[in-house]
Amino acid sequence: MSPADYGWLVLGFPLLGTLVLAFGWRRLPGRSAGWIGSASILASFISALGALQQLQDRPEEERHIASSLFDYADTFGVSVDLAILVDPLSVLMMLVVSGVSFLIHLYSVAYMAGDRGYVRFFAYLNYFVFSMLLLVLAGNFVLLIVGWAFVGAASYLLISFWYRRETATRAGIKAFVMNVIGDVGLVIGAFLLFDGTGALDYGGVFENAHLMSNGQVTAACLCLLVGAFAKSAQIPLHTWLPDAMEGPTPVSALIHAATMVTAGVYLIARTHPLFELAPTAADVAAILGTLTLVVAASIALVVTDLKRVIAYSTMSQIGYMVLGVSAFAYGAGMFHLMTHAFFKALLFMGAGSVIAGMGGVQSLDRMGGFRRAMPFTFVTFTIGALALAGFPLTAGFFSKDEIIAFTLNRGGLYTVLGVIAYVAAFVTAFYAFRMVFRVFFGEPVDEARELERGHLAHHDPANPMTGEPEDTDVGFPGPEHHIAEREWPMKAAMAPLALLSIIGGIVGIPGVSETLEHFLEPAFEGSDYLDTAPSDSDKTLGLVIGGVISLAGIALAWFLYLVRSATTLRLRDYQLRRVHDFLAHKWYFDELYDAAFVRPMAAAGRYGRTVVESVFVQDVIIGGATSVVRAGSSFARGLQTGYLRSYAALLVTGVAGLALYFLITSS
Amino acid sequence: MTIHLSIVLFLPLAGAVVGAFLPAARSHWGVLAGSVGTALYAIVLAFDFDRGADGLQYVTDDTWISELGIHWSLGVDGLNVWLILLTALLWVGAIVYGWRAERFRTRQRPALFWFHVALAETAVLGAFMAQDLAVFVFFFDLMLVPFFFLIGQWGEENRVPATIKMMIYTLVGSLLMLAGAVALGVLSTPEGGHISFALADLQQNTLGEGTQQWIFLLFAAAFLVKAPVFPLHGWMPDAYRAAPLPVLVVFSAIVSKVGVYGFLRIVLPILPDASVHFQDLMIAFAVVSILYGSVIAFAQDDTRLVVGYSSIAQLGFILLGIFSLDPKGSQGAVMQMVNHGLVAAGLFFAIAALARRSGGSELLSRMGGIAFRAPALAALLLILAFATLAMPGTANFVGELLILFGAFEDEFTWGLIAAIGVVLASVYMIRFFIRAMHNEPGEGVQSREACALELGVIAPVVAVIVALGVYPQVILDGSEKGAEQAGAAVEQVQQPEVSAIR
Amino acid sequence: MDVVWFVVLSALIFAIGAAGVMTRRSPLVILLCTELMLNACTLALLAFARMHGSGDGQIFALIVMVVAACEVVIGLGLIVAIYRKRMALDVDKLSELRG
Amino acid sequence: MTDLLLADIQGPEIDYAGLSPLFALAGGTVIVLMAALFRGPFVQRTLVPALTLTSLGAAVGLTIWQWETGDLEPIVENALAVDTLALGAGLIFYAAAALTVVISLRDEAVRSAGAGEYFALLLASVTGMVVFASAENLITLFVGIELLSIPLYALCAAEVRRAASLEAGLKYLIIGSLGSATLLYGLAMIYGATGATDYGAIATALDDTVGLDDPLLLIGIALAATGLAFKASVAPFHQWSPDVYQGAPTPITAFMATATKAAAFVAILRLFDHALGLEQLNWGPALAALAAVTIVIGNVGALMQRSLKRLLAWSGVAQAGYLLAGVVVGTELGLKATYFYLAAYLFMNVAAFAVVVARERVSETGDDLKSFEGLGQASPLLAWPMTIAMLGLAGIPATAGFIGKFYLIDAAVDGEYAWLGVLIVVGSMISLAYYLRVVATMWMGGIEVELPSGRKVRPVGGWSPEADARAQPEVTGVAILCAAATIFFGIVPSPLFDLARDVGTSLSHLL
Repeated sequence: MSPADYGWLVLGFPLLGTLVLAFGWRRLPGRSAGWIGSASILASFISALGALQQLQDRPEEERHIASSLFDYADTFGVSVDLAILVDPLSVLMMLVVSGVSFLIHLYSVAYMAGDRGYVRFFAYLNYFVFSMLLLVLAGNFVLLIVGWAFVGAASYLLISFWYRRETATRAGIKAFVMNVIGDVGLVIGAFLLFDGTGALDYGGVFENAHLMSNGQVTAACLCLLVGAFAKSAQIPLHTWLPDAMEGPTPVSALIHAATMVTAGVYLIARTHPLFELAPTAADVAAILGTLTLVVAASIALVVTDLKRVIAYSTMSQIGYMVLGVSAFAYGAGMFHLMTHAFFKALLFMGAGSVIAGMGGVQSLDRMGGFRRAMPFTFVTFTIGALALAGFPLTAGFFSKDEIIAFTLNRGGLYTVLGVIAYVAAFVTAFYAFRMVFRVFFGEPVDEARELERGHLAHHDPANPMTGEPEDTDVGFPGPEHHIAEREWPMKAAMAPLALLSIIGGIVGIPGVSETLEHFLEPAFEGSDYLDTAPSDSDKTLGLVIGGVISLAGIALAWFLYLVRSATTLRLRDYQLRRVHDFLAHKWYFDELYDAAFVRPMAAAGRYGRTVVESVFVQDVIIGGATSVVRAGSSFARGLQTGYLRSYAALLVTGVAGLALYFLITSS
Repeated sequence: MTIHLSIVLFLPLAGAVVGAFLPAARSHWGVLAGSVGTALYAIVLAFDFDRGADGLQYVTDDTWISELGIHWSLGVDGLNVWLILLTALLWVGAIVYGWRAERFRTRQRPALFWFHVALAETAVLGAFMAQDLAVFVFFFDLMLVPFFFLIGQWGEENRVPATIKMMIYTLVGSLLMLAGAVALGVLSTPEGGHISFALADLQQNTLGEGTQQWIFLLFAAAFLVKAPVFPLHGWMPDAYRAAPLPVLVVFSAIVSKVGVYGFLRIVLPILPDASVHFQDLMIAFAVVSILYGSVIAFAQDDTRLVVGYSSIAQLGFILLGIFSLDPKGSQGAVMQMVNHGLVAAGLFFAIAALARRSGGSELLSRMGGIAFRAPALAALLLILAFATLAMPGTANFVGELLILFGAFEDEFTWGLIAAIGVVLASVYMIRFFIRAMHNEPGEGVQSREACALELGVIAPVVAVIVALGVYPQVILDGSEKGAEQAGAAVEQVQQPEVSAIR
Repeated sequence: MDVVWFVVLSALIFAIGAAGVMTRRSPLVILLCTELMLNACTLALLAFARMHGSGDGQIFALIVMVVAACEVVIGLGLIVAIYRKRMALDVDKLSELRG
Repeated sequence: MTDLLLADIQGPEIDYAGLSPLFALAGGTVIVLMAALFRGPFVQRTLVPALTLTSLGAAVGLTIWQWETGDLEPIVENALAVDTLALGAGLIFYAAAALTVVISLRDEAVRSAGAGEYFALLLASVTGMVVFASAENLITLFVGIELLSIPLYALCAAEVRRAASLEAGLKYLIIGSLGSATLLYGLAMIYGATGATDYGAIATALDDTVGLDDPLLLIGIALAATGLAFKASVAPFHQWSPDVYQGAPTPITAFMATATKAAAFVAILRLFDHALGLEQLNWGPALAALAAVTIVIGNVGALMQRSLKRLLAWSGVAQAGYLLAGVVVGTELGLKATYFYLAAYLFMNVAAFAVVVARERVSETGDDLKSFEGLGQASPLLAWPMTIAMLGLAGIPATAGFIGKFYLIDAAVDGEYAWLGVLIVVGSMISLAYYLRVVATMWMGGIEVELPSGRKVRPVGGWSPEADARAQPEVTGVAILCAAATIFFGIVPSPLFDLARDVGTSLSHLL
C-alpha cells in the first residue's frame, strides 16, 4: 500500500466512526460508544504510522504523494479534485492529531461517562478528528477550506455541547462566526491565488506562484493569514478561544489546545513558498504572533478560571509557533506544535480531573491543597506545567527555545521579537506555576479534604460562570464526576502524554538529535531559509538563557504564592490594581468588538426591520404608488357628479379641445 | 429515448382533473398520482439527459398561434434540467405533507385546493421548459393565479390583503414584462419576415442598444420583483406570513427561482448589450439585497421571515453570479438555484415541525430547547442551517464559491462586499438554530422526536443536500453547457479579457 | 348671398342649443335645446347642399327631421313616465346615479 | 297613360342578397311586434323570445352565406358596405343580442315593458347597429346611429317602475342626443368641406381638391370624432356610461357594454381609416391621447366601486381605451386586433353580467359587492364564470383577454405606438386592484371592503336556496357558456384569429 492509501484510511476510520455513532445513537449501551469512537481513532493512528513507515521507505525527493478520488468541482477553469497530499508535514500532523486524539478519546470514555449526551459527544468528537485530518491531508485549497470549515463546525458543536447553557451557546456562535470570517478570508485568498496561478491545488499554485506580482502574493498571504489567525485565535481574531472553554474539558484539550487551534501554524507552514515570496506578510504574521503571545501571557497572569488560564497560555504558545513559522523556522515551529500538543493536552486533562474533583467548580480562588488528594493528577499536571514553563530538558524547553534562537538569528526586527519572546517566556513560567501552586499547594479546601477521606465532592449542578442552577439532563453536564485517580482510562490517557512531555524533546536536541528537522526537510525543500538555521552553539546558548528564565519565573511564582501570598493579594488589590483590572478585562478586546461590530449590527437590524421595512419598502414604494392611484380614482369619481348638465359641459369642452387641437396642428 | 415534455408538463393538471371527479375527500389521490408521475418522468429525464450535448434536448416545437408567431416550444438544457427535477420532486413532498399534516386535514374544499396546487406545478414547469418567449410569459403570469387562491383561501390570518398585495405587486412586474416581450418580438422581426417569439429566433436578430435597454428594464422589473430583491420585496413578508406551509414550501423554493432563471434564459442571450450596460446596476441590486436581507434576517422573530429574508440574500447571490457575466458566475447561479430550492424547502418543513413543538407558534421567542428530546430533528435542522450559510462541504459552498469567483473576476470590490454576506449568513442561521433548538426550552415547548411524516419530508431533502455536498460535480456537469450558452452572447459584446477561461 | 352667413347662423343656433342643454334644468327645455341643435345641423346641411348643388344634403336634412321627431317622442314618453312616478322634473334632482 | 307605366324609373341597383341579414332583422322586428299583440303566457314567455332568437339566427345564417373576404364594392349606391368587417361586426351584435335575449327571459324589464316591445326594440337596435357598422356614407352612418340609439333610450328606461332606470333612460337620451347632434354637425361640416357624403368620394375629394387645413373639415372631423367616441364611451365623453349602465336593466347593460361598443368602434374604423384615412391628416396622435386618457380614467374610476354594474361600466371605459389603441395605429394588424378584442370582450363581459343578473334578482343588496360574498361556497357555478371573466378582463393568461391584450400591444408596438402598448399594461395593473377584489370577495369570504362606515362584512355562510344557481338555469347557462368560451379562446384562439384575419382583409387600403 502506498502512503496515499494509508492516508485515505486515516481519513476513513474516523468518518466511519462518526457514521456508526450518528446512526446507531439509539442502540449503543453504556460506554460502548466511547470505545467505538476511541477504536476508530486508534485505527486511524495506526494507519498514520503505516503512512509514516511507507514514507520513510521512499527516497527523499519522492515524499510528496498526491492522490485523487474524483472530481469535486470542475468547471470553467476551476478544477478541484477530492485529493489528498501525503508528505512529511501532513504525516507529522496526522500522527500528532490522531495520536493525541486517541488519548483524549480514551480520557473522555471515563470523563464523560456520566453525561446524558455520551454518544452525541463521541459522534462529534470523531467528526472533529475526521475534519482535522481532512484539513491536514487536503491536497488543494478548496478541500483545505472544507476541512477548515468542518473543524469550525465541530468546534462549534462541541463548544455548545451543553446546549442548554446560554453561556455555552453564546460562546458557540461567537466561535463559529469568527471561524467563518476566517473561512471567507481563505476563500478570497484562494481566489487571488487562482487568479494569479490558474490553479487551486498546492502543486500548481506553488509552481506558478512566481508568476504573480509581489502585491498579489502579499494580498493572498494576508487573506490566508485572516483564516489562520481566526482558527489559531491570534490577535485580532482571538476573543473566541477563552469563551470556547464552555465546552467539556476533553474538548478544550483536543480542539482548543492540541489540534485545531494549531491549524493556522500548519497553514503557514504548508503555504511557506508563498510567504517566502511575500516577506511583508510573513513579518505581519510574526509581529501579530508576538503580540498575541505577550498579550495572552499577560492575561493568563490574572485570570482565575483554571481552564481559561490554560486557554490563554494556549494562545500565547501558538503565538510562539506562528512566530517560528513566520520566521521561516518551520522545523522549530512544527516541533513546538507537537510538544505543545502533548503538554497542553496533558494540562487540560489534569485540569479536568481537578474540576471534576471540585464538583464542577473552575475558579482558582476556590481551589487548593489537592496535592495529597490526587497525587497522580498532581504529578502529571506538574510535568505539564514544567514543559509549558520550558523547564530544562522537558519537551517545551527544546522546542520553544529553538524558535527563539531562530528568531534572534534572523536579526533586525526579529531580534526585538525574540527578546519579547524571552520576556513572555518568563511570564509563562510564572503563570504556569501560579496554577500549580494555587491548585495543589496551600491549605486543602473542603473538596480536597473530602477526597482525602475517599469521597468525591458534589455540588448541586450550576453553571460555573454564572452560577445559575441546572439539572443533569441532556444539554447539561451529567450527574457524576470522574477523576483521574479513580478511572484507569483517564490515567492511561495522561501517563503517555506526561512521558512525552518530558522526553518529547529528544527528537530535536540541537547538535544531538535533529530527527524532526531531517524528517521534515523534504516538505520544505526549495525553501531559501533551510540553511539559515543558527549554529548549534547559538542554539545551546539560547537553551541556557531559556532555562534560566523559566527557573526564575517558577521561583517568582513560588515566592509570591507560597511564601508571600499576602503580598500578592496586596499587590493585586492596591499597588497594581489598575494593571490587574486592565488585564482582567482581557485588554478590553471584547468590549471593543461589542461596541464596534455586534451592537451596530443589531442596531442596523432593528432599524432595518422597524424603519426601512415599514417606511421605505412599504409606505414609500407601495403606499406611494397606491395613494397616487387612489388620488386619481377620487378625482375621476369626483367628476362623476351625477349632474347631467356637468356631463354635457365636459362633453362640449372635450369637443372644443379636440377641434382646437386639429386647427392648431394642421395650420 | 424520446421524452415528451408536454406530458411531463401536463401530468399534474391531468391528475388534478381526475382528482376533481373523485369524491372531495379523495381528490388528493389524483393530484398525488399526477405529480408522482411527473416526478418519475423527470427523474428519467435527468438520467437520460445528455450532459455533453450543446443546445436543447427533447425539443417540442409546434405552431400554437401562428398569427402571433407563438410556438408551443419546450426544451431542456443545462439551465433548467435540474430545476425541473427539483420542481417535480418538491411538489410531491409538498403534496404529501399538505395531505398528511393534521394542520391541513381540516381544510375546506380539498378538491379545489389540490386543483390549484397541481395547476401551480404545471405552470411552474411550463415557465421552466418554455423555449418561446410568449409561452414563458404565458406561464410566468399564469403561475400566480393558483398561488393567489391558495394563499387567499387557505392561508393564515390576514391572508386576503396579503395575497392581493402579492398578486398585484408581482403582476405589475409581469405585465411590464408582457409589454417588453411583445415589443421584443415585434421589433426584432426582420423587414418582411414573419414575427416569431421563439427564443432561438430572437437571439438571431439582436436589437439596437437603446431598444435593448428599455426592454431590459421591463424584464428586470418582472424578475426582480419575483425574486424578490431589495427594495422590491414589499409583498414578501405578508405573503410568507399568510401562506399555508405546504404552499410556502414550493413557493419559496421554486417560484422565486423563476425570476432569476429568466435572466439566464432570456435576458442575457437576447439582450446582451443591455446586460453589459446595466451590469453594475444589477450587481448593486444584488449586493444590497445580500446585505440587507441578511441584516433583517437576524432581526426577525418570525421563523418564516428569517428564512424569507435569508432567501432575499440568497437570491442576491444568485443575481450577483448571473450579472458577474462570467461563466463561473452563471454556473454558480444555476447551482445555487437548485441548492437554495432544497434548503428553503427543507427549512420550511422544519419550521412546520418546530411550530408543532412550540404550541403552534412560529416565533423564535416562543421556541428554544427543542433539541432536548428531538436530537434527530435538531441534526436535520443543523445540516439545513449549515447548507444555508454555504458551509464548505455543502453544494451551496461550491455554488457560492463559483459565484464569488465569477464576481471577483470582473467586479472585485463588489465581490468583497458580497463576501460579507457570507459572514452575516452564519450569524442569522446559527442564531435561528440556537434560538429554536438550544438554550432552555421556552414555556409551551414540548420537545418530541420527529414523526414519520416529518422525517419523510425533511430527511430526503437533507440527504440530497449532503449527497450534493459530497459530489457537486454532478450538477456542474449537467449545467455547464447551459451556462456557457447563456453567457455566449454577452461574451461577444464584452471585451475579450472578461472571458476568464484560462 | 354667401354661404358663410348660413354656416355662421347655424353655428350660432347650435351654440345656443348647447348652452341651453348646459344651463337649463327642466328636461323638457333641454329636449327643446337638443332639437335646436339638430335644426342648426339641418340648416347647415341645406346651406352646403346649395353650395355644392348636390342633393345629398337635402336628403340628409329630411332624415334629420325624422330622427329629431323620434327623439322627441322618446323624450316626451320618458318625461311622462317620470312625471307619473311623482319624480321631480329637474335634471339636477335626477342624480341618484353618481360616483 | 301606358307610356307612363312603361316609363322605367331609374332606381338604385340594390344587392338584396347583401342586405338579407338586415331584412331578417327588420322583418323579425315587425313580426315580434305583431306576435306580441296576442296576449297569453305562451306567446309572451316563449313565442316572442323564440321568434327573436329565430330572426337573429336567420341573420347569422345569412351572414355566413354572404361571407366573402376582400374589399367589396359598396352596395345600394355606395350607402352600405357588405364586407367582412360589417358582417363580422354583425356576428358580434347577433351573439350579444341572442345572449341578452336569453338572460332577459325572466327579467323585470320584460315584464314591465312587455315582451313584444322589449324584444322588438332590441332587434331594432341590432338593425341599427348593422347599418351603423356597414355605413359607407355619412347619411347611413347617421341613420344607423340613431336607429341603434333610440331603441336603447327606451330600453334603458324599460323598468318604468324603478326610478334609477328612468333616470338612466333620461340621462342617456339627453346626453345621447347631444352626442348625436354633435356627430351630425360634424358630418354636416365634412359634407360641406368635401361636398360628398359617401366615404369613397370623401377620400378622393380629400386626396385632390380639398385643402387639408380647411378649418371646416377639421372642426367637422373633431365633432364627428366626438360623436363616435361618445358612443364608444371614450373619455372624456364617457361620463354617461357609468350612470346609464348602473341604472339600466342589467341585460340591456350587457347588451350596450358589448354590442354598442363594437358598433361604435367599427364605425370609427370605417370613417377614420376609409374616409379620412390619409397619412397627412394626422388624427392619430389625437386619438392616441384620447386612448391614453381613457385607459387611465376608466381604470382609476373603477377602483373602490361597490356596484358591480358600475364597476363593469368603468372597466368598459378602460377597455374602450385599449380598443382605441388598436384603432389609432390604422394598420390592418390594428383592425384585426381590435376585432379580436371586441369578440373576446363580448364573452368576458356577458359572462360577468349574466352572473350579476343571477345575483341581483335574488340578493337584497342587488348588484352590490356584498351580494357576491362567499359565492364560492354558495354556488360555484356562478362564482367560476365571474372569476374567469374577471381574470380575463384583467388579462391573465389562459383567457381570451390575455391573447387579446397581447394582440393589441403587438399592433400598438408594430404601429410605432409602443408607449401606448406600455400604457395598456399599466392600465391592466391598476385594473387588477378592482378585478381581484371581486374575485377575493367571492372566494375568500370575510375580506374587509372599505365601507364608509368601516364596518366589517361577513361572508354568506354556506348554501342558501336563493343563491342556488339552478334557480335560473338559462342565466347560469349563459354565464358558463361565455366563461367556457373565454377559456377556450384563451388556449385555442385560432378560430377567432381566422375570423379576425378575414375581417382584416376588408379596408384593403390599410397597410
